Amino acid sequence: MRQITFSQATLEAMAEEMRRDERIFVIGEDIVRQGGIFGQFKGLPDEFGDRIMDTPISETAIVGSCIGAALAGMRPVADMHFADFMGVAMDEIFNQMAKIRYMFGGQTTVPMVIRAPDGLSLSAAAQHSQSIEAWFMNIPGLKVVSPSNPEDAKGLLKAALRDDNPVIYFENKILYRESGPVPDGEVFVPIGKAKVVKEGKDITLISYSIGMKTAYEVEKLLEKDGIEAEIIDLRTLVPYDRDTILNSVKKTHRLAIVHEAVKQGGVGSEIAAFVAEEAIEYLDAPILRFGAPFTPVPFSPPLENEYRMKPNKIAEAIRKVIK
Amino acid sequence: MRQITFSQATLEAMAEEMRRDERIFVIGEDIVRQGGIFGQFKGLPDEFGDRIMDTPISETAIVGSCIGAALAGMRPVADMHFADFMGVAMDEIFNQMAKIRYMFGGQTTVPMVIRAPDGLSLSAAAQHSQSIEAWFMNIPGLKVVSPSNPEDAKGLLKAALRDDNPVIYFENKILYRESGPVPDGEVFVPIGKAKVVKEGKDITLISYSIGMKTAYEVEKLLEKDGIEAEIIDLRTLVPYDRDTILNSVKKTHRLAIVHEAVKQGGVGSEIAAFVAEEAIEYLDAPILRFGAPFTPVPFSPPLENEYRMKPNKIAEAIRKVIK
Amino acid sequence: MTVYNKELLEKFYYTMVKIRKFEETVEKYFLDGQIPGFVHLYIGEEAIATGVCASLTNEDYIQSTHRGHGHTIAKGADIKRAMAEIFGKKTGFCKGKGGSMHIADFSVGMLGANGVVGGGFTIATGAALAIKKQKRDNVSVVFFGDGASNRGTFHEALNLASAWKLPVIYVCENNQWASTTPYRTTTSVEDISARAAGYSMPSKIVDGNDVFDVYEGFQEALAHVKAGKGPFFLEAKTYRIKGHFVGDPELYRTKEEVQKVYEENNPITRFEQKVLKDNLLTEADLEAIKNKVENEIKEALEFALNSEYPEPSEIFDDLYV
Amino acid sequence: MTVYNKELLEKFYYTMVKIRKFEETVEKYFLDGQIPGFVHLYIGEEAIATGVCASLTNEDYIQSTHRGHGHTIAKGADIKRAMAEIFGKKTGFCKGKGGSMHIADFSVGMLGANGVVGGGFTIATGAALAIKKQKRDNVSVVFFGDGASNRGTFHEALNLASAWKLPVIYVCENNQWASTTPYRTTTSVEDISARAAGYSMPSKIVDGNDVFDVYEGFQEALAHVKAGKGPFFLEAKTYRIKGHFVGDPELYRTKEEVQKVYEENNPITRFEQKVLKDNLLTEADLEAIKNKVENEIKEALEFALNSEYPEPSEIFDDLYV
Ligand SMILES: Cc1ncc(C[n+]2csc(CCOP(=O)(O)OP(=O)(O)O)c2C)c(N)n1
Ligand SMILES: Cc1ncc(C[n+]2csc(CCOP(=O)(O)OP(=O)(O)O)c2C)c(N)n1
Ligand SMILES: [Mg+2]
Ligand SMILES: [Mg+2]
Repeated sequence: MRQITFSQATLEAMAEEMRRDERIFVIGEDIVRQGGIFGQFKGLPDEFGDRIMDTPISETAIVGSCIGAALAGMRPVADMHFADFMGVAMDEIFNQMAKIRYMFGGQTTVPMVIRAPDGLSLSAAAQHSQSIEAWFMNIPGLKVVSPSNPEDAKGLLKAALRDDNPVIYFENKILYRESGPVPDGEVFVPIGKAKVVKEGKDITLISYSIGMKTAYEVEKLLEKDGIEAEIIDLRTLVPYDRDTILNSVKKTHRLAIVHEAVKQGGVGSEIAAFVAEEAIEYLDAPILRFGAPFTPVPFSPPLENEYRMKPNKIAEAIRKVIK
Repeated sequence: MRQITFSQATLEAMAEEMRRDERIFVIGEDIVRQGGIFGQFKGLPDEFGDRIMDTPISETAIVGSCIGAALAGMRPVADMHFADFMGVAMDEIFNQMAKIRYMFGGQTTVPMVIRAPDGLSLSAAAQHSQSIEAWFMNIPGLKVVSPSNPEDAKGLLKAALRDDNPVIYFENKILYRESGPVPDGEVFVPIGKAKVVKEGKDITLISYSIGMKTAYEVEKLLEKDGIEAEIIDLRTLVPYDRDTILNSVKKTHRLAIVHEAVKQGGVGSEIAAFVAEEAIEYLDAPILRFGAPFTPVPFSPPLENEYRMKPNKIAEAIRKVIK
Repeated sequence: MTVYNKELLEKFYYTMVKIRKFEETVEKYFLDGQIPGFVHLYIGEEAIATGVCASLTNEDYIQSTHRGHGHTIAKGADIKRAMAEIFGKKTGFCKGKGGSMHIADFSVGMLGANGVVGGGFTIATGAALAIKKQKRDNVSVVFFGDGASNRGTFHEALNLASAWKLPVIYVCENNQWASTTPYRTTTSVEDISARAAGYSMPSKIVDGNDVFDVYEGFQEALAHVKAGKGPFFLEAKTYRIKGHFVGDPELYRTKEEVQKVYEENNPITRFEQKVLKDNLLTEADLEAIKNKVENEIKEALEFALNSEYPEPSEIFDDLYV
Repeated sequence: MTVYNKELLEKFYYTMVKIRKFEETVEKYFLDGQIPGFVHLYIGEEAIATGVCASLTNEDYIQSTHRGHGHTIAKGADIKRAMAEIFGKKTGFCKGKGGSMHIADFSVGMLGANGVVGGGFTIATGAALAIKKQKRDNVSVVFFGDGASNRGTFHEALNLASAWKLPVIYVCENNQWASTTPYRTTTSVEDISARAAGYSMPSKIVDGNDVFDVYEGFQEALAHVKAGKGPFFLEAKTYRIKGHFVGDPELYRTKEEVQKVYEENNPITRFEQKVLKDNLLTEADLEAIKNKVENEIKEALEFALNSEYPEPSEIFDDLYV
């Protein structure tokens, strides 16, 4: 199968959907002349002209005006530049975008997508490195996806663009450049479905986004000890795929969740709590969560490195609960 | 012991601390002429003059200017009017207030308090009824407290005002009017300490804020069936009191967490996950979480009522896992 | 000078009286404990919504505020369903999920009241962006208060609208008060419309208690916007006659101050005096309209009172598509 | 006309050259892969920070931006620790936790660079509020770009400062670009200072590439603010000579456009020409300063290069008190 980068995969998704549906347009900072800060909009302005627009540095207006355009029949996409800037538009996101359909008794839909590049890169420091997806699990009315590879990046972006609900699309900054197989033709990944990417019988390892790279590394380390991990790529965080998680845990009897985001109050907390509520009797070991330490992201390479997920340490901790 | 309302308790805390420390001042909307939307600032302007100031409707400036004043040697308090409006100032809260000390290598402190009235009242609807404390568990650099009674309201507010770290003080709108015993003289409740408010051996029931009222009701219902619940009032959400939780669960072998906020991704998720990680081997039952359904808060009384915590249903669910 | 035909004059009067009676009814039933939540009345400001919405069609949009009943009615929403919503009934526009602060009627282009002060600026601006992209000849209007003009969203929206030349009209209802706060203590400029220059945006001040002045000012705004010249800023000077919300003890101002405005600057009385003096309408014309409104309000009230509350199970409806 | 003593003139030159050399060193070591993260250079805008900070003491505050090295140096921070921070070393101001975008030196009243564009408006305003409450005779200054002037925080801060008459000076560095975007495509007004009127705030435009003009404009601002009359708005027109960040391919403008500014409007060259022509300083004076700077930069670089990185375990330090 052909290999393309995550970034190219999102470009294909955008181009294909924009050709299909002329209501789609994109606004954000530096997306026309720069093609997006990570090149994720490169070339789109050539084909789509003023359907790709550079905005002022006004995140509340970016999100807010997409909401208004959605109410008036368009299907806007807002690029957040960095997920770290979602706080600027937080009121628009949680009090308007997420609530409008419900609060107004279903009179309207709010079909829009927020694209939010997230995660550590190389010493981008405290305000340009964050993964804040967990907050949005607590906000009814949104859907949240977070692909880990080019195929899902394409398929989930297409699904998001066709969804009539507001969708937040987290795209990891490091993953942009990574290649992977993507089939020719239509690629569509339904929102709400996790994927068992590797079967195993000893422990269920759940992750998403860049965390999947760590999950694979952990799995290989465990394999050396004869431990067979089953790996689930969550793909969608809201609504997350309860069935796939439960089925796996009932088989493996152990669970660990890995993500780059802060551990406390993270996505892992919700997944762990869900399993401890629904399937504790199947568990033969503590539910392990692996996430960032409880600090902002530090700048200096040795500190940032310490902040990152550590496959060795994760494998070590897992080995302990299996023995 | 004398009985005063929650609201009066916060007034005492403010007045006592403002007398002690002239660096403290308060800004917010309608706090001078109105005395705060729930009367929680009534009378303070008389004693403290321009140390209580009415602001424009500018939540980012309210929080941001408190940050700046804190950096310049003051100890500001920002009233958010409704916790629902914290989204407007979210960037200031999570990218500035929470990170400044760390990001600048400890060069400064940010001693300030955000007061945030939260929770359901009577049909205040989707944008004036929220409990969003869970987000802040995921943001390193903040402390978060949420008292359930007048004594703690006073003691935690005093602790917050003396803390050199930024503290978010969630105060429940319904609780304001409720009375309870508060000792004369100094009342101080250390941040980070939960309280076992009732001992029991069959299940640990954890809550905070208005959820405590439900916890007590549930406990009474369970008592009828001979089930002895141990109740913990969390009081501080960040950093939460891991020891008190673990000690209790190790004794009761069962855990349920109750809060008014949305269940998914709520505070209960973090607590449940923590216990499932640290003490699963002590558990004889699933960890139960009780929180709001995954919808915005609806307006109409029958719907809003459906949204509320239901002691009966909670007790029923608990009974099931104990049998 | 604008010439007003009888139909338009009657429409002005009908709309203003309908809003006034609607609000008085809401006030009564709220004080009586039959309306849940809290409500903000539009009494005294009727001329603004009326003068603005008179020129709009269902394909034009408005964004409203927490004080949104008047805008809703002026935009042509069915007052039966509006009343039912405020009572929390299933037959309301939002099936009881929204209430007074979240009233909306998308079928007439009323895109929603907003519980977040200043929440509407960017949304209305986005609706205007859609209009422009769809190459339609419509406009988007956002109503907002003096207090709201200090929100950051004001700035971001106005700048964006001007940079992109969007068909949006910003209508400031400067009623002198933001809740308990006199606007000049927190708003750093006398005329809020003076801020428009900072976005290269034309502006105009009108007497918000004179429906003719509002109407004419809005015509100018419309002409500018429809000529593709971008946004326009209209500031209507008015006064909030009632408390901030029903039940407000109003300790921050004197009864006399309010009474004086009510007597001397009541937009409905001013309209009546003018049309009678200038022989534009007769006493009988006015009377007929008042009766019509009376009946409609009664009908709306009955509809609301007789409607069912939603079932608890409906809590899960209308979240996701 | 302002009379400049030699000391001040030498200070101007010293500061501008120090910033320039510092930035050139950072650029070199960044391109060489020895500086982590990303850095935004202040080259070409030195006259602004220099002309402004020349009148400030350590008890006055500044708030800076992502492009913050120049402000830091002009405010008097030790360049050894500044350089060390940018290299991510333990001896840096933030012990390596902040880096270029979060450089700060609280000991000289430099309250921090900010990775969030427009994040400084409200913070600086709050520092001014503290000054006022403490009844001190100081000022708070916030530097910000043309791009930042479209953030909602701009509006909220300026309104609040004016309503409360706070001792804060808003210094807009209009360098014509916000990253890859020419400012007039997204900023709805030619002179950003025109927005000050919307807050009843006086303003002034200065030539940001002329340290004398900046200094004099800032004197006017200071006089206004120190007289207790509230905030002041200063717009310095300049041009961003370098890419937005080091490594920017700059596909959005021609090399010629940039080269022209660099040659014709370089604030350091302009200063040299003027002082020599007017016999205010001699070639020897300038040479001596350049040598001094050269040594200091060398020292700073060595300090940074020879300093240790923080230990991984330090990640947990400095979070809570
Ligand atoms: C973001 C936000 N902050 C504060 C409030 C509380 N609040 C509701 S109405 C109001 C005053 C609004 O004043 P103005 O905009 O002048 O409108 P008016 O009530 O006068 O019509 C305030 C402070 C809110 N709803 N939203
Ligand atoms: C809130 C926010 N939005 C976007 C960015 C990304 N960003 C960093 S610098 C910049 C351009 C800033 O332009 P300007 O304010 O003119 O400052 P200059 O770089 O020209 O000095 C942008 C868009 C950011 N850091 N913060
Ligand atoms: Mg008002
Ligand atoms: Mg710029």
